[in-house]
Amino acid sequence: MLKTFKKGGVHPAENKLSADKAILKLPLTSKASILVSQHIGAPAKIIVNKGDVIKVGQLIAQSAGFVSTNIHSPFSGKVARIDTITDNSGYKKEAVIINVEGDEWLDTIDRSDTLVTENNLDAKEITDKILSAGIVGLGGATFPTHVKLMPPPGLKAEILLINGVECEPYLTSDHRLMLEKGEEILIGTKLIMKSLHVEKAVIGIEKNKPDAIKLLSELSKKYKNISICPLKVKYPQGGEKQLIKAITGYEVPSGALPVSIGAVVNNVGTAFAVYEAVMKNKPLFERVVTVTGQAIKEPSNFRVRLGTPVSELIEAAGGLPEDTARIISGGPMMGKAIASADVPITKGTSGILIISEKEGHRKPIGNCIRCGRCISVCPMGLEPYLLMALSEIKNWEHVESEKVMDCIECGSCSYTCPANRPLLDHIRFGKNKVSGIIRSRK
Amino acid sequence: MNQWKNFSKGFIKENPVFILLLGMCPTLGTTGSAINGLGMGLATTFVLVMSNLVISLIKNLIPDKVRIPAFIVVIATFVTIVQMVMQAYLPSLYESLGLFIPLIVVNCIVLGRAEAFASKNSIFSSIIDGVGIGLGFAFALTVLGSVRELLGSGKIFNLNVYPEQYGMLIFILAPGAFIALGFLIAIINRLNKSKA
Amino acid sequence: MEYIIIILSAILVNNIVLTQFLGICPFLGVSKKIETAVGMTGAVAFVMVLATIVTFLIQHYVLNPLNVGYLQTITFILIIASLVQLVEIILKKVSPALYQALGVFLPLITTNCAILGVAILVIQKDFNLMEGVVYATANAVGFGLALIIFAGIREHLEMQNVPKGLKGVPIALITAGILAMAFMGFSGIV
Amino acid sequence: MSESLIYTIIILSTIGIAAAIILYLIARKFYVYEDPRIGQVEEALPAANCGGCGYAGCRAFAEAIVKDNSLADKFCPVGGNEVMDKIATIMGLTAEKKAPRTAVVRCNGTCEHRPKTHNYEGVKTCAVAAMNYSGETDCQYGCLGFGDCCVVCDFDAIHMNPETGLPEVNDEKCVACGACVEACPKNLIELRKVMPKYRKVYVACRNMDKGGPARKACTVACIGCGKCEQECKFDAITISNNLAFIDSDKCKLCRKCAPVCPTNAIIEENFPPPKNKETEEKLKTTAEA
Amino acid sequence: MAKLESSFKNMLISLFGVTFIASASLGLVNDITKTPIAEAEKAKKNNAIAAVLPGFDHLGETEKILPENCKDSLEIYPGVDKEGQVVGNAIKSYSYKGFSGYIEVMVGFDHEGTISGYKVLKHSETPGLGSKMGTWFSDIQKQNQTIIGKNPSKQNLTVSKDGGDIDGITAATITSRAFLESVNLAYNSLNKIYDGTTSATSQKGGQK
Amino acid sequence: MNKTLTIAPSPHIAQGDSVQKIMFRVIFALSPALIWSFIVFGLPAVYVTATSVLTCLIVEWLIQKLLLKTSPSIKDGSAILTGILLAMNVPSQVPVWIVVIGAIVAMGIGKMAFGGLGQNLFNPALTGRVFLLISFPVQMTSWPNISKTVVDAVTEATPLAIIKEGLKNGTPISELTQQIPGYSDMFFGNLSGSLGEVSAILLLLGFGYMLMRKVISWHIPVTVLGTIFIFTGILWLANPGQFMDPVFHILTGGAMLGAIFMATDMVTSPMTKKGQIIFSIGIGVITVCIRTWGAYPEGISFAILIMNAFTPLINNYIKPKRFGGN
Ligand SMILES: Cc1cc2nc3c(=O)[nH]c(=O)nc-3n(C[C@H](O)[C@H](O)[C@H](O)COP(=O)(O)O)c2cc1C
Ligand SMILES: Cc1cc2nc3c(=O)[nH]c(=O)nc-3n(C[C@H](O)[C@H](O)[C@H](O)COP(=O)(O)O)c2cc1C
Ligand SMILES: Cc1cc2nc3c(=O)[nH]c(=O)nc-3n(C[C@H](O)[C@H](O)[C@H](O)COP(=O)(O)O)c2cc1C
Ligand SMILES: Cc1cc2nc3c(=O)[nH]c(=O)nc-3n(C[C@H](O)[C@H](O)[C@H](O)CO)c2cc1C
Ligand code: SF4
Ligand code: SF4
Ligand code: SF4
Ligand code: SF4
Ligand code: FES
Repeated sequence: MLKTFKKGGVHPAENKLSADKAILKLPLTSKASILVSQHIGAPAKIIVNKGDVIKVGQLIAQSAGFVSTNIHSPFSGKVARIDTITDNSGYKKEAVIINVEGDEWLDTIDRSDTLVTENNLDAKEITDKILSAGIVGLGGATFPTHVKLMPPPGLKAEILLINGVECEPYLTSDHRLMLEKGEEILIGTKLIMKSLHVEKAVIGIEKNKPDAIKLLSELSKKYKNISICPLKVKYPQGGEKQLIKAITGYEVPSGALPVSIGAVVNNVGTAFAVYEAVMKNKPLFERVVTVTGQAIKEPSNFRVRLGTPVSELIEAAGGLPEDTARIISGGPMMGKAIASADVPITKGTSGILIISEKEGHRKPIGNCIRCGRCISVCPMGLEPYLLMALSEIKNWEHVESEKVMDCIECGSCSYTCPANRPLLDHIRFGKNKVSGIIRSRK
Repeated sequence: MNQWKNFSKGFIKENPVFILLLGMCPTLGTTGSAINGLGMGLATTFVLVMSNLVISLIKNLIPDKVRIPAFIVVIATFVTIVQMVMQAYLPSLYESLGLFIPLIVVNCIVLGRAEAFASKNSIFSSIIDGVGIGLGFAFALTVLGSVRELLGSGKIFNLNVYPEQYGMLIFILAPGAFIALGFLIAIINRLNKSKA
Repeated sequence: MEYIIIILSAILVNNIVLTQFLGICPFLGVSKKIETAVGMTGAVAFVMVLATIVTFLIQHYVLNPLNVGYLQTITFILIIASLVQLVEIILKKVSPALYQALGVFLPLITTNCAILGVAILVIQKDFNLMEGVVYATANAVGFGLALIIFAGIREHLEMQNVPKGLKGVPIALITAGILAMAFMGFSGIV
Repeated sequence: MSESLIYTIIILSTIGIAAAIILYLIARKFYVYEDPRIGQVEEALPAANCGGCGYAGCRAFAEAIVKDNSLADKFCPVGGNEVMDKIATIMGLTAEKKAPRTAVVRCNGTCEHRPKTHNYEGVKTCAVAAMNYSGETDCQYGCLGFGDCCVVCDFDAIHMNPETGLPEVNDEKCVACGACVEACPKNLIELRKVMPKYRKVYVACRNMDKGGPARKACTVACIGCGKCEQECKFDAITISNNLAFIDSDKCKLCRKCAPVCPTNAIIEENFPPPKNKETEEKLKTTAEA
Repeated sequence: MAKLESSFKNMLISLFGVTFIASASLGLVNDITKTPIAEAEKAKKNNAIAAVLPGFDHLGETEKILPENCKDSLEIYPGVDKEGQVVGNAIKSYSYKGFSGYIEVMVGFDHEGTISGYKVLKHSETPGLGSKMGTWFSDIQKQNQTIIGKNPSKQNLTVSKDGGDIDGITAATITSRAFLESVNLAYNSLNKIYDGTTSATSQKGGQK
Repeated sequence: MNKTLTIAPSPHIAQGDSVQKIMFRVIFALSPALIWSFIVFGLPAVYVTATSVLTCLIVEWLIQKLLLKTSPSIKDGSAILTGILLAMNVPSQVPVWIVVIGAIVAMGIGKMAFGGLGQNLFNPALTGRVFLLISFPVQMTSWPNISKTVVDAVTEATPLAIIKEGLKNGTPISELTQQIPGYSDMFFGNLSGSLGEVSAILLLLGFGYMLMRKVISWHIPVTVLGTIFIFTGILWLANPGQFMDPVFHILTGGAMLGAIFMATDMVTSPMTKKGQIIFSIGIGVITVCIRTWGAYPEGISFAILIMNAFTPLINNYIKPKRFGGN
């Protein structure tokens, strides 16, 4: 029996259309907008001015607190403006807009392809490098990685889990990365282990990526203490708590951090970024993005500089299909439908998914028939139907006591509801309200 | 206050059953037929009027702290009188109303009116108030009784409206009382709203 | 066996609220939350048993020997009213915790038909003291059962889209009707 | 006098006296200080203790009133309006009468002024929509049109106009309770002083973008040009964040500002029809909104 | 007039006053209604007997009998007509086996033991179902459901479902059984008193 | 790229199941037993079913259109299902006007008064059925005689009624068992009763189908029948002369129909598996109590309604196991 988490979960059609497409480099854009808030936490502070000439890899915005991080320029050229641009949700956010000229990198960055396997940095130095390179979790949450590497006093990490699950349908960027940069990922894992002082790391990969499992198992033989754990295909296995449960069998207590039971989870992309930052001195300004969808001509995986407009990726994959209904940043279960194709790629963009008119509309909402499916699929053991109902009558106290804050927003409940109830919409709103209430209590 | 208004408010606008939802036990318990409902309503009206009268008479002789026990004594006295008189002259009605006659004592309407109205108003207004509220109560009970009797056995006040075999027995039984009252209140709410 | 019959009859077959129509006011008024329903049940049980004992004694040792049975209503209600007050005082002094839990419901109980009704029924049914106590307890349990089921139902209805005109008391009454209907299934058990 | 009559008198009197003594003792022994208003309110209540108010008896009801110091959602069905009025007097709650105000919606982004650029399919309430997205148009400040404000109004005073997609306030019904102000996630609703015949002059816009983007998103957006500010003789208009605001406490309804606004963002309401043709035209367009 | 203060003395006096007046008036009403109440009760009994014994004028000497294995005793009322002749016996009988428990029935027998009439005195059977026993068994038009004119010694007065001669009330067999049980109980008790000669009543004669 | 994009919070895909599909699956699962009852009882059964379904649909449509002013949703199939289940719960020869009343009560009081699909507390079909049973006891307890090939108007008692009557009269069990059909008849559908009580095996077939299509889980039916079996088994072992054996109890009356199709109505049953098991045990116990000690020969309708009333309490106290909770 393959390992997996016990409670809940769904299995949508996998649709990994771009699984066998090698990662391509995308041509540079001419006009890039770099948002300064590409991570969870305080937006970074801009340190360049209009007209400044900048190089690839140069710091343009500085971390503005502990939970915040640096932003580096992915392009060389001139700062055209510092202005607000609409982000995914249509709200205006601060950004640095660059007129791209050439492709001139900072000298300190090692641009070669040679594999660097050894260095003599200690744990503290590794963490500092990760911090200054602006690395955030590339699994989607964009949580600054250095914060995870510095557990709160009294807690100690025991095991590092590398998340190669990629349980979202359609997305293949982690899969491709594992196939093409397996060695680098393992070195990155080693570095994180060193930084965390842990002796053991497990890479979790779902069974629908047999080639990646095979390759990494092969490679990991060289690395002591790193093992590969094949997992049953089930969404949302990639969720941090579910992954920990699947691999270690332990449950992160409600409201606690994973480190409280000694686990730290990082995405494979993050591990690769750590490798590049530490071994190659390259800050985080590129990432792998899957462009996919039923109607898209060429589902592909691209290596993209951050700040490139989404529309250019779509062009590179064959253009926007006629009957597009939604453009999703991320996967179909957790991704965000973006308000305009002009928004730039950010650190958190793991994929661009085009949904056609046919698939892309919500059905009319019916009454809850109390079938209990949402309860049985909720990986967190919540009662989504109840949370929604309570949230609709604005009984926030009760919403809180029903543990709304445990919801990981996986969307399994909405996905499965036969009455098409927008459960997660309401639950999210409830979470929003409750977290406001909790904050005001402090 | 305008005495007519004082009198008529009990029927619809402040109907003790349909609007204020007071005295539900006798309402449900004695409305198996229209005649029982009417009888209970009138008995309650009598108590209400008499206690209102007496209380407004003696209101200044009663210190506040013993107000409630004194009122209860007054009300209980009239209830007992009704009880005895009914037993003597209307034995069959007395039997079918049963327990609910002594329970008039604890009917919120009676004590409520004594407290809220009679202990603060003149004798005349108090009587009018008692008559109005009491008849409103009787009216509600009669309506409910008629509806239940009609649906349950095809009769109203024992007069055949349609053949008994088509009657839905449940309306004479306990569940029917709840259901019929529920729908009646809903209908009255709706009427009131559309008027307002 | 007698006792079992009394108990089953009072709780299920002739449920005080659902078929005898006693204590409807608190049944409708205090059934909006489960917690309050539980508190109310406790208070009613306590007073009901106490009142039954006292009124039983008065009836059999004062009213009957003196041949003034017609004073039943007036003495019973006075006794119940004073008893409730007394219980309130004693509880406040002896067990403040219990007072906190039950105290708020005590004033409601004086004018609750269920208490007076049960006291009178015990006399009418010619029970002896022990039977009377069992009867009162069973009725309190029956009251509590109905009240607590109902509180659950009403908390649930809060979240439902009940049509406007039926919201509140009307739907509560209809629900009570269906509940009473379901309880009729027990008829004939005793 | 028959024998039973004597017993009757003896029994009842004994019970009566016992009750009196008990009550007296309670009154004496268990005297605890409490807010005297609780007693007064309780006094005013009918003491039916029926629970009809939703509280466990009259006392609990009185305590709740005094504790919350408000009469919202509280009503005694036995006593009715008279009693509630009395309680209000005891609590001094009606005394605090403010200058009458009424709600205005500060957005004029009708369908034609502000084209729809997206199609939102999430839960159709303003609060949820605003949490996820800026709205269906390019203006992130404007009305979302899902009517949260209308739902919360207990006085039936604010309604969506299906043609414009914007809420409209019925001044006569509005009691300025502020529920809609709270409900609007875009902070579009303002309580303004009521002027004679409900006349008002206000900037129907909350767009704080610079002129270009603002106008691109909505043809009647305030661009913060400042012309109205210069025109106003009473200092009622202030501009900040590219947005003009007319203070209703200072505005004298002179209507000098409205004609100078290049985008027609200033709305005049409830004025008699103008004699001058040109303004008539202009008013028509605004009145439609 | 100002309200009285809540002093101990005032409280005592006023409560005493109220209860005194209350009790006095109650006693008075009681005195007035005592006789009518007793009379109403007596009239009720007489009416019931009259209803089951044609020709009844006044009561003979009542008797009580406790049948074997039974909780309560039955009351036997010999009925006397205007001429002083005994017209038959009315018996107050009962059964605990009704659908809702206790039922009480007055049954009239003539000298031969033939049922001359019956009246249900107390019951709490379901209205519309069991309550039909008040009329069901008295309809002489329907020979296979009436009991009037039948003699328990000649006919088998049990429900046809149980092999008897009487059709029970539709869907209320339980009530029917209980009812017939009380009728049979009455007959048997009567029989016992007069040693099988139900005409024995004639020997006793009535008294005014 | 100037397309008007659709924006909506995640998730952006759905499983594609719908309420309508669920309801029609249940109807499909019911159809073998229904068709068999048509064969056994003939045209009257068809009339009853048609009347019931039609009235349910019309009542729902009218109430939504005229009173609630919402768009009618009769297409979702739940009204049809309620109609069929109501029909399966009455004897085939009840007058049509009674069926009409039952359907009006089922939809009007049982369902629409609470706001329609999914809002109701009590099983609508059973609300209608029990209403009829109490209101028209005569008609509701007269079953056609099917022992002859041609159905005639002579009524015959159901096995449960025969046993109940007999035991009340003190007839010994051994004699009573002579009067009732054999178990194989009960199992394959050859006994009198309401439309839906005739064939256990066809109902089980429907159960199998619903399990396969994941419309319901096994918990409720198995626990209800299991509880009835165990409880009556204990009674039977204690006194075989007084009580019928457990196989009889699960094969007769509405036990199968109730356990498989009515107790499982998701709207009125608890949400969690643990809650469902408590609910089902309650149904089993109450059913047996009413059957053995109550006035009614059959009690599962009452039992289900009573436990429906407990459902909110069960939902309130029986929570799913929270992830990371204690
Ligand atoms: C304020 C805050 C502090 C955190 N501190 C730590 C930490 O010390 N160690 C750690 O492993 N993760 C820490 N986290 C990370 C979260 O547990 C979680 O990994 C992160 O939100 C991303 O998870 P996801 O991608 O599953 O959503 C912290 C998160 C927050 C919001
Ligand atoms: C429902 C859900 C699904 C997720 N799926 C994945 C996934 O497939 N792959 C992944 O790497 N992270 C996934 N994540 C994010 C992880 O929870 C976790 O934040 C991440 O692995 C931590 O690594 P990072 O900080 O390096 O991104 C998912 C999170 C959630 C809530
Ligand atoms: C609410 C209700 C009330 C009933 N009342 C009576 C009744 O008063 N008397 C009676 O014999 N049967 C009554 N029954 C019917 C019995 O339960 C039982 O079914 C019947 O007596 C069986 O007899 P049958 O063979 O005549 O149908 C009642 C049933 C119900 C549901
Ligand atoms: C498995 C299942 C069982 C159902 N059982 C019933 C039933 O017993 N009675 C009924 O009226 N509706 C039943 N329905 C239909 C529907 O759920 C019911 O009408 C709702 O209670 C109406 O809100 C059932 C539906 C399903 C899916
Ligand atoms: S409630 Fe939250 S955690 Fe549970 S299924 Fe829904 S989105 Fe996922
Ligand atoms: S899945 Fe949908 S219909 Fe089923 S219980 Fe949850 S919210 Fe209700
Ligand atoms: S919610 Fe209050 S302020 Fe707003 S329109 Fe209604 S009455 Fe006026
Ligand atoms: S004014 Fe505000 S609350 Fe009202 S519809 Fe517009 S956005 Fe929603
Ligand atoms: S009338 Fe019975 S409790 Fe109020």
